[in-house]
Amino acid sequence: MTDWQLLAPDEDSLALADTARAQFRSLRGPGVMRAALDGSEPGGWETVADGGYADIGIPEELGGIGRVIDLVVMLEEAGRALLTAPLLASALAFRTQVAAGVHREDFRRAPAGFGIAEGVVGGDGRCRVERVHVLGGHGGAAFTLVVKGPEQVWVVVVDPGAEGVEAVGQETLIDPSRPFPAFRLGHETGVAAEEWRELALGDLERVLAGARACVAADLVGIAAGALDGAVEHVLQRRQFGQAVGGFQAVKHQLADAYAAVERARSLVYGAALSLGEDAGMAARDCLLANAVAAETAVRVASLYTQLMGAMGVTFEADCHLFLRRAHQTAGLLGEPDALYLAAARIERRISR
Amino acid sequence: MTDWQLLAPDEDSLALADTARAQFRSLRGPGVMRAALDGSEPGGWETVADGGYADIGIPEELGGIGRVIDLVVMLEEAGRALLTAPLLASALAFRTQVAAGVHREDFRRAPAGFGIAEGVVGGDGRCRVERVHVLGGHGGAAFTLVVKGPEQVWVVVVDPGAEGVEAVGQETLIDPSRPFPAFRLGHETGVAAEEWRELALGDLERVLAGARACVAADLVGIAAGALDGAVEHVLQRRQFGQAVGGFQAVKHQLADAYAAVERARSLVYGAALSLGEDAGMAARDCLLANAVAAETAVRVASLYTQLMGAMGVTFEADCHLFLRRAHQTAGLLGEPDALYLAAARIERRISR
Amino acid sequence: MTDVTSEFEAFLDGFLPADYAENYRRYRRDVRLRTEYQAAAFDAGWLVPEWDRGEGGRGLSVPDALAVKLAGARRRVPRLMNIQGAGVAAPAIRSYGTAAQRERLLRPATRGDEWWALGMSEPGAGSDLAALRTTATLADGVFTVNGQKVWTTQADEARWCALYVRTDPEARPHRGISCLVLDLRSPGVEVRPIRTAGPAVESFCEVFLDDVKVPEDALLGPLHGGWGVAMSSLEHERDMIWINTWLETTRALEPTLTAPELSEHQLVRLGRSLADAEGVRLTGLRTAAQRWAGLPSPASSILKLLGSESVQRAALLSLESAGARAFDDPALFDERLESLAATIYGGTSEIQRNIIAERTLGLPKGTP
Amino acid sequence: MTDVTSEFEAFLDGFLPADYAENYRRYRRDVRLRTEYQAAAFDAGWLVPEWDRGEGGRGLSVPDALAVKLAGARRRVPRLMNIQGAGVAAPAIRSYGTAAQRERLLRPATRGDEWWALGMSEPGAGSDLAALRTTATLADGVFTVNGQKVWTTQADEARWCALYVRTDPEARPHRGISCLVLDLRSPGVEVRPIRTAGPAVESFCEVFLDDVKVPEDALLGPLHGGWGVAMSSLEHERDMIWINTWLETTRALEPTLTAPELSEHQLVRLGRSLADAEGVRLTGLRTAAQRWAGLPSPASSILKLLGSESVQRAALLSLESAGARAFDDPALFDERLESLAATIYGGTSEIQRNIIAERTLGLPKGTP
Repeated sequence: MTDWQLLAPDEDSLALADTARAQFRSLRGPGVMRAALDGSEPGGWETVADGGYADIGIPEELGGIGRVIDLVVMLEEAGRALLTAPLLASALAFRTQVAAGVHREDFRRAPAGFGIAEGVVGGDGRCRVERVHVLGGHGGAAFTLVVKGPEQVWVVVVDPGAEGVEAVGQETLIDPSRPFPAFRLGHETGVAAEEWRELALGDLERVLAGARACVAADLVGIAAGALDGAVEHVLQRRQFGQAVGGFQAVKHQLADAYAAVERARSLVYGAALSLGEDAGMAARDCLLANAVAAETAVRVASLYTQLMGAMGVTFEADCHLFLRRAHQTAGLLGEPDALYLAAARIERRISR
Repeated sequence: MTDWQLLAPDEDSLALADTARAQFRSLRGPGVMRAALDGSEPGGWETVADGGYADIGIPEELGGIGRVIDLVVMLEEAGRALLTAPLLASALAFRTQVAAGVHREDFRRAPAGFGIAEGVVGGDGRCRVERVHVLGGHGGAAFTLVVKGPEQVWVVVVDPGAEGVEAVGQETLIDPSRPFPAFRLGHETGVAAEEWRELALGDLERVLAGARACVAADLVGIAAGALDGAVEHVLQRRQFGQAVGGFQAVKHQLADAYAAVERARSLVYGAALSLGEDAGMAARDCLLANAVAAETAVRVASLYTQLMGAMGVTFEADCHLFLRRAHQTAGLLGEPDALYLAAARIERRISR
Repeated sequence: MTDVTSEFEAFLDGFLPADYAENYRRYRRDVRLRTEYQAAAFDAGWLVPEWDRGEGGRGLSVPDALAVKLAGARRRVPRLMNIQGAGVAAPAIRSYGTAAQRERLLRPATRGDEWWALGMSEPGAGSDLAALRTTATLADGVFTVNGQKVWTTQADEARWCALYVRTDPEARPHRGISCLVLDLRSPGVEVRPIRTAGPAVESFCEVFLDDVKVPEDALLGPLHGGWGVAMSSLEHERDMIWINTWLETTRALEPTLTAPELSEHQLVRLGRSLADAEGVRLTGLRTAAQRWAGLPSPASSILKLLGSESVQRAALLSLESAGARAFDDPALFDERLESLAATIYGGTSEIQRNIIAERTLGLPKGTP
Repeated sequence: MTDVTSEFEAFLDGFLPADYAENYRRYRRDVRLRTEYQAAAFDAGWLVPEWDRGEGGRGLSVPDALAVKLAGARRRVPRLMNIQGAGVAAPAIRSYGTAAQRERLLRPATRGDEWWALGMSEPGAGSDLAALRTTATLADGVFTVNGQKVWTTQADEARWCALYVRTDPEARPHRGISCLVLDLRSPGVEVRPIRTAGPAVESFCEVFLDDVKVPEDALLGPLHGGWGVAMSSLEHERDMIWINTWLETTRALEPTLTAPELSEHQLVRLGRSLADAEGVRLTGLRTAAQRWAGLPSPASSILKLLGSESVQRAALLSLESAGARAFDDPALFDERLESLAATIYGGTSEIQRNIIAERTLGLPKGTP
């Protein structure tokens, strides 16, 4: 069996996707998101953890099951369902811990936080970060942070209750259902030696590659969910005496969106498969998957909103929920242009 | 009368446009271009010079007539007709000479050459330029060159027969009907004191602004001509039992092209009007007009080619002529992204 | 700058707070300032300077009036509280109203003393006016109205509604429509605001009409002639909407223009958006100039098309290039969401493209 | 790498010149190398490795055969001289041919010894096969053919033409078509090459058919069953064309990838094009993998759609980012021009979008 056949999910993956889709849908992502805009706490971690979803993609020796491809298949379902439970944050935290070799034993006990910021970590493990947005930062469990300095990168695992860690700024505004609060780490914030690593700046993309694949999978799901919603809408909605979905201009926009979603999904699967292989190629593949998935999610959610017409700006419509989720998630690990730039630099280094 | 009313061409401009359109069309641009691809010399300067077109936009004190807006209106007609006579090269040379204060008296006697390149001009007027493509460089008359050094910019007027000037490289390949041959200026190439100026690097866009407006006008004409051709084609061509122009997807693409052409034309008129005003604003406006017109010409000529289907890649179709002209002209003064970048930098300087 | 614009600028200097330019994003939500501005501008003849002095204008020529409007846009004058009152209803009353209607309605609509809603869209019909189903039956000098409107901006706060109803069900779809001036306090009118996804500047409502009685003299324009009233008032709006679009684009770009640091590719996108903004401004002006000079002008549909794209790209750029700041500044996402609706108001981009293709380029009408 | 691909790589190492990788752009126009490659690859069973050994293949499984094709694309194996012979005509002969036809035609078509043209397009009909008007009347065991074909690739150099003709003028448009194997040397056949805008890799011809006699046993597939022959042979082409598209994209990008200096915004565009190329490759592989696993797979139309966009963006990038070098290197513009035609061959992007919208997304068929 040659490698490329892995691009077709196997029976286990498909069964996982089906189960996840049904269960995540039962958690009513859109409804919970709408309630979160009114201030209620989204929650939902217990259901997801009890269902074993937090174990997917974690190596067996650490007590998990499944491969990275299963993880991305599942995260796509989470994105599609607008899942509010912090499954993505946990995945990002775990993959980054493993890539940097600082993983904790308790990583699955509580929803983890994840963030990237500029700052400095001293030789004694003391951190200083002026402001870092932490995905899932409300969960109370440890934050896994990637701290970019002028010449090094550090990965640190910090407890939100540790001395020097303070919440700053207001609530998450774009998508309050996936909390993304900001924190400040004063210089008194210390991290135990086994919980941080210093890396060369050039290792940043190697460390982030797994996180990028996870974010990309979630984004593909958001795009796919938005496409489903858009198609459903244009089949129902009539204008000028026919279903809106019969207009060629609408059909072509949706056909392009479909092609874009399939392309993004291919890149995500490819990125997931490349993670175990050459680090440079994996970094490139994960950058490209992240960039394409981010653009696709924003584009399809925007199209959904536009095709909804005036209904698209009402609170009751789902399209703004997809747009909120798409924008917040697309911005997690850098804007697409910056990722394309980084990928092109890697490719030119490899090609010459 | 407020300024913006100048955006409507007055009666003189309209009469000029009509005359130019008729006369330029009689010169059979597409036919001459096709012949030039087979190696024949395009020529045509005499007809254009005798018609007085080379005088348009040249100040009255230098023996010319008309305003810059007339010049751009005329150059648009030249672009639309795929005019092969080197009217654009002359306009570029003249406007750059005037902006740098080095204009010659004989500027209208023969078609002029114009080019931009990296190089150095010494304090004694000695030039060294490894390679410069000169638009209209086959005419035999003086070259007006913008030479970009590491810290300065020079504008020099060089005779093609001067010592040290040698033709290098092959024939023009994209659009042989508007020759764009390459030359080398060896260190022995000297220029008389009144025929060169040294300027600060920051003055580059001020000096190029007029040339950019002229190139942009030509490009708008190319785009407009390509749009006309595309519309004519889809009205005639039938497929699946109806005129291709009746398909909504085709209609929408052409409507977008129409909007793009009108937008580019507005920017060109605006740039022409701003030339006499604040230098920073004029530089910004001309950069934007050049960038937009370049993108529009390439985009509409590409659409024309695609709508032609298989016919689009035949020698006898006009669309590849528009595409050749569009690409060659779009590349004259830098790629669009670089111009947008420069315009944004100017705007940020002004805004802060 | 002409004399008339400097006079207008002097009025603005006198009226606006000293810190208006720096804090206009905050003032944009200042209801009191916006209300007072509209009244003051109207009283001074600046709100519709092209109207006669007796009507509350200054009798300015088209070019001078446009110069005043541009000067206002450059200064980012306060947004009117009820745009469709002064911008759509008032011109319609002025063109089609009886003497009594003009006397009673024109001034308060223009000055902002009485707000207006536009009763066009209906559930299931969207922007397709020809498909409207709300009926009005005339008997004994009174119309009895039944039906439902939706997406009716500010109906919850408006006093009047320019209500489009079907008065001749037998006629061809666009021939049997009339426009009525509906007093929204009439019995049988129920208005329900629709909650919006973001903090919308104006409310959206559903309006239910159940045996509502409207007197015959509330007919605006000819009986069965409502299509013409709608087209002419929408055209008025469409012709000037580009000024607002240009303003919205430059406003959306401001966070990016003044951002401390931008990467090269962000600068390229900024340059593109500057070209968008200039493209809208210059095409709007060129269209106005060519019409004023009696020349054929670009199809006005392109202003809508270019404008939508312009606002959308600018809002997307500002949201994306803000990086982590986007998570702290609610306006960035809200403006992005609002910008997507820009293709909806006043006809979708698809409709504009059809109009350009058929009317300007002469392509076959064809089934869609 | 599997055993079978390393065996194939060994074959390539033995066959290709040592400097092939560096100078493949030049070898791309090397007629002799390309001709010899096709024959050698066929003789060794590598050209159609999924066919049985007796037919000139190696009896490989679908995955192994695809692995071989990918390895070939990565090495940029010489382009076949007559792609539609081995790629379209041969599979049709193999599926639909009589024993005699297979015996006579299959091997030379696949090996490249006899070239083939495809007589589908007609003037005024374009890619609309249902509208074809060339007629064939069967009488006394002989078809008499009259009509005209256009855009017939390599008809001037081909020996045979898979000619689509209308044999039943009474039947519904796509029911009355048949496929004939036309010997292009037959009396009454006139072939005129069409001059192309750039130095095209393959020629384009008009084919005029004036009372051309074709024996009845030259019928390929059922009488009036030509539609099926056409669809199945085009499908075969469409399913694998992505490998070529991916190859063309990476080839078009090479000047940019290896350019000494690129600005940041050019690098961003390069990154986008890398994503395009990977998108085509991975979607092609994923589609093949899901089909092989018996799972529903992405609509194959998207491969065409993604592929066209991919090649076009890559060629445009390389032309624009070359700066002044573009004026010296003819290939940059020629490839840009060729890339625009990529949306034409095998169905325009518009048609692909209709197919996706209707068949995959279930949107109404609607008039266009």
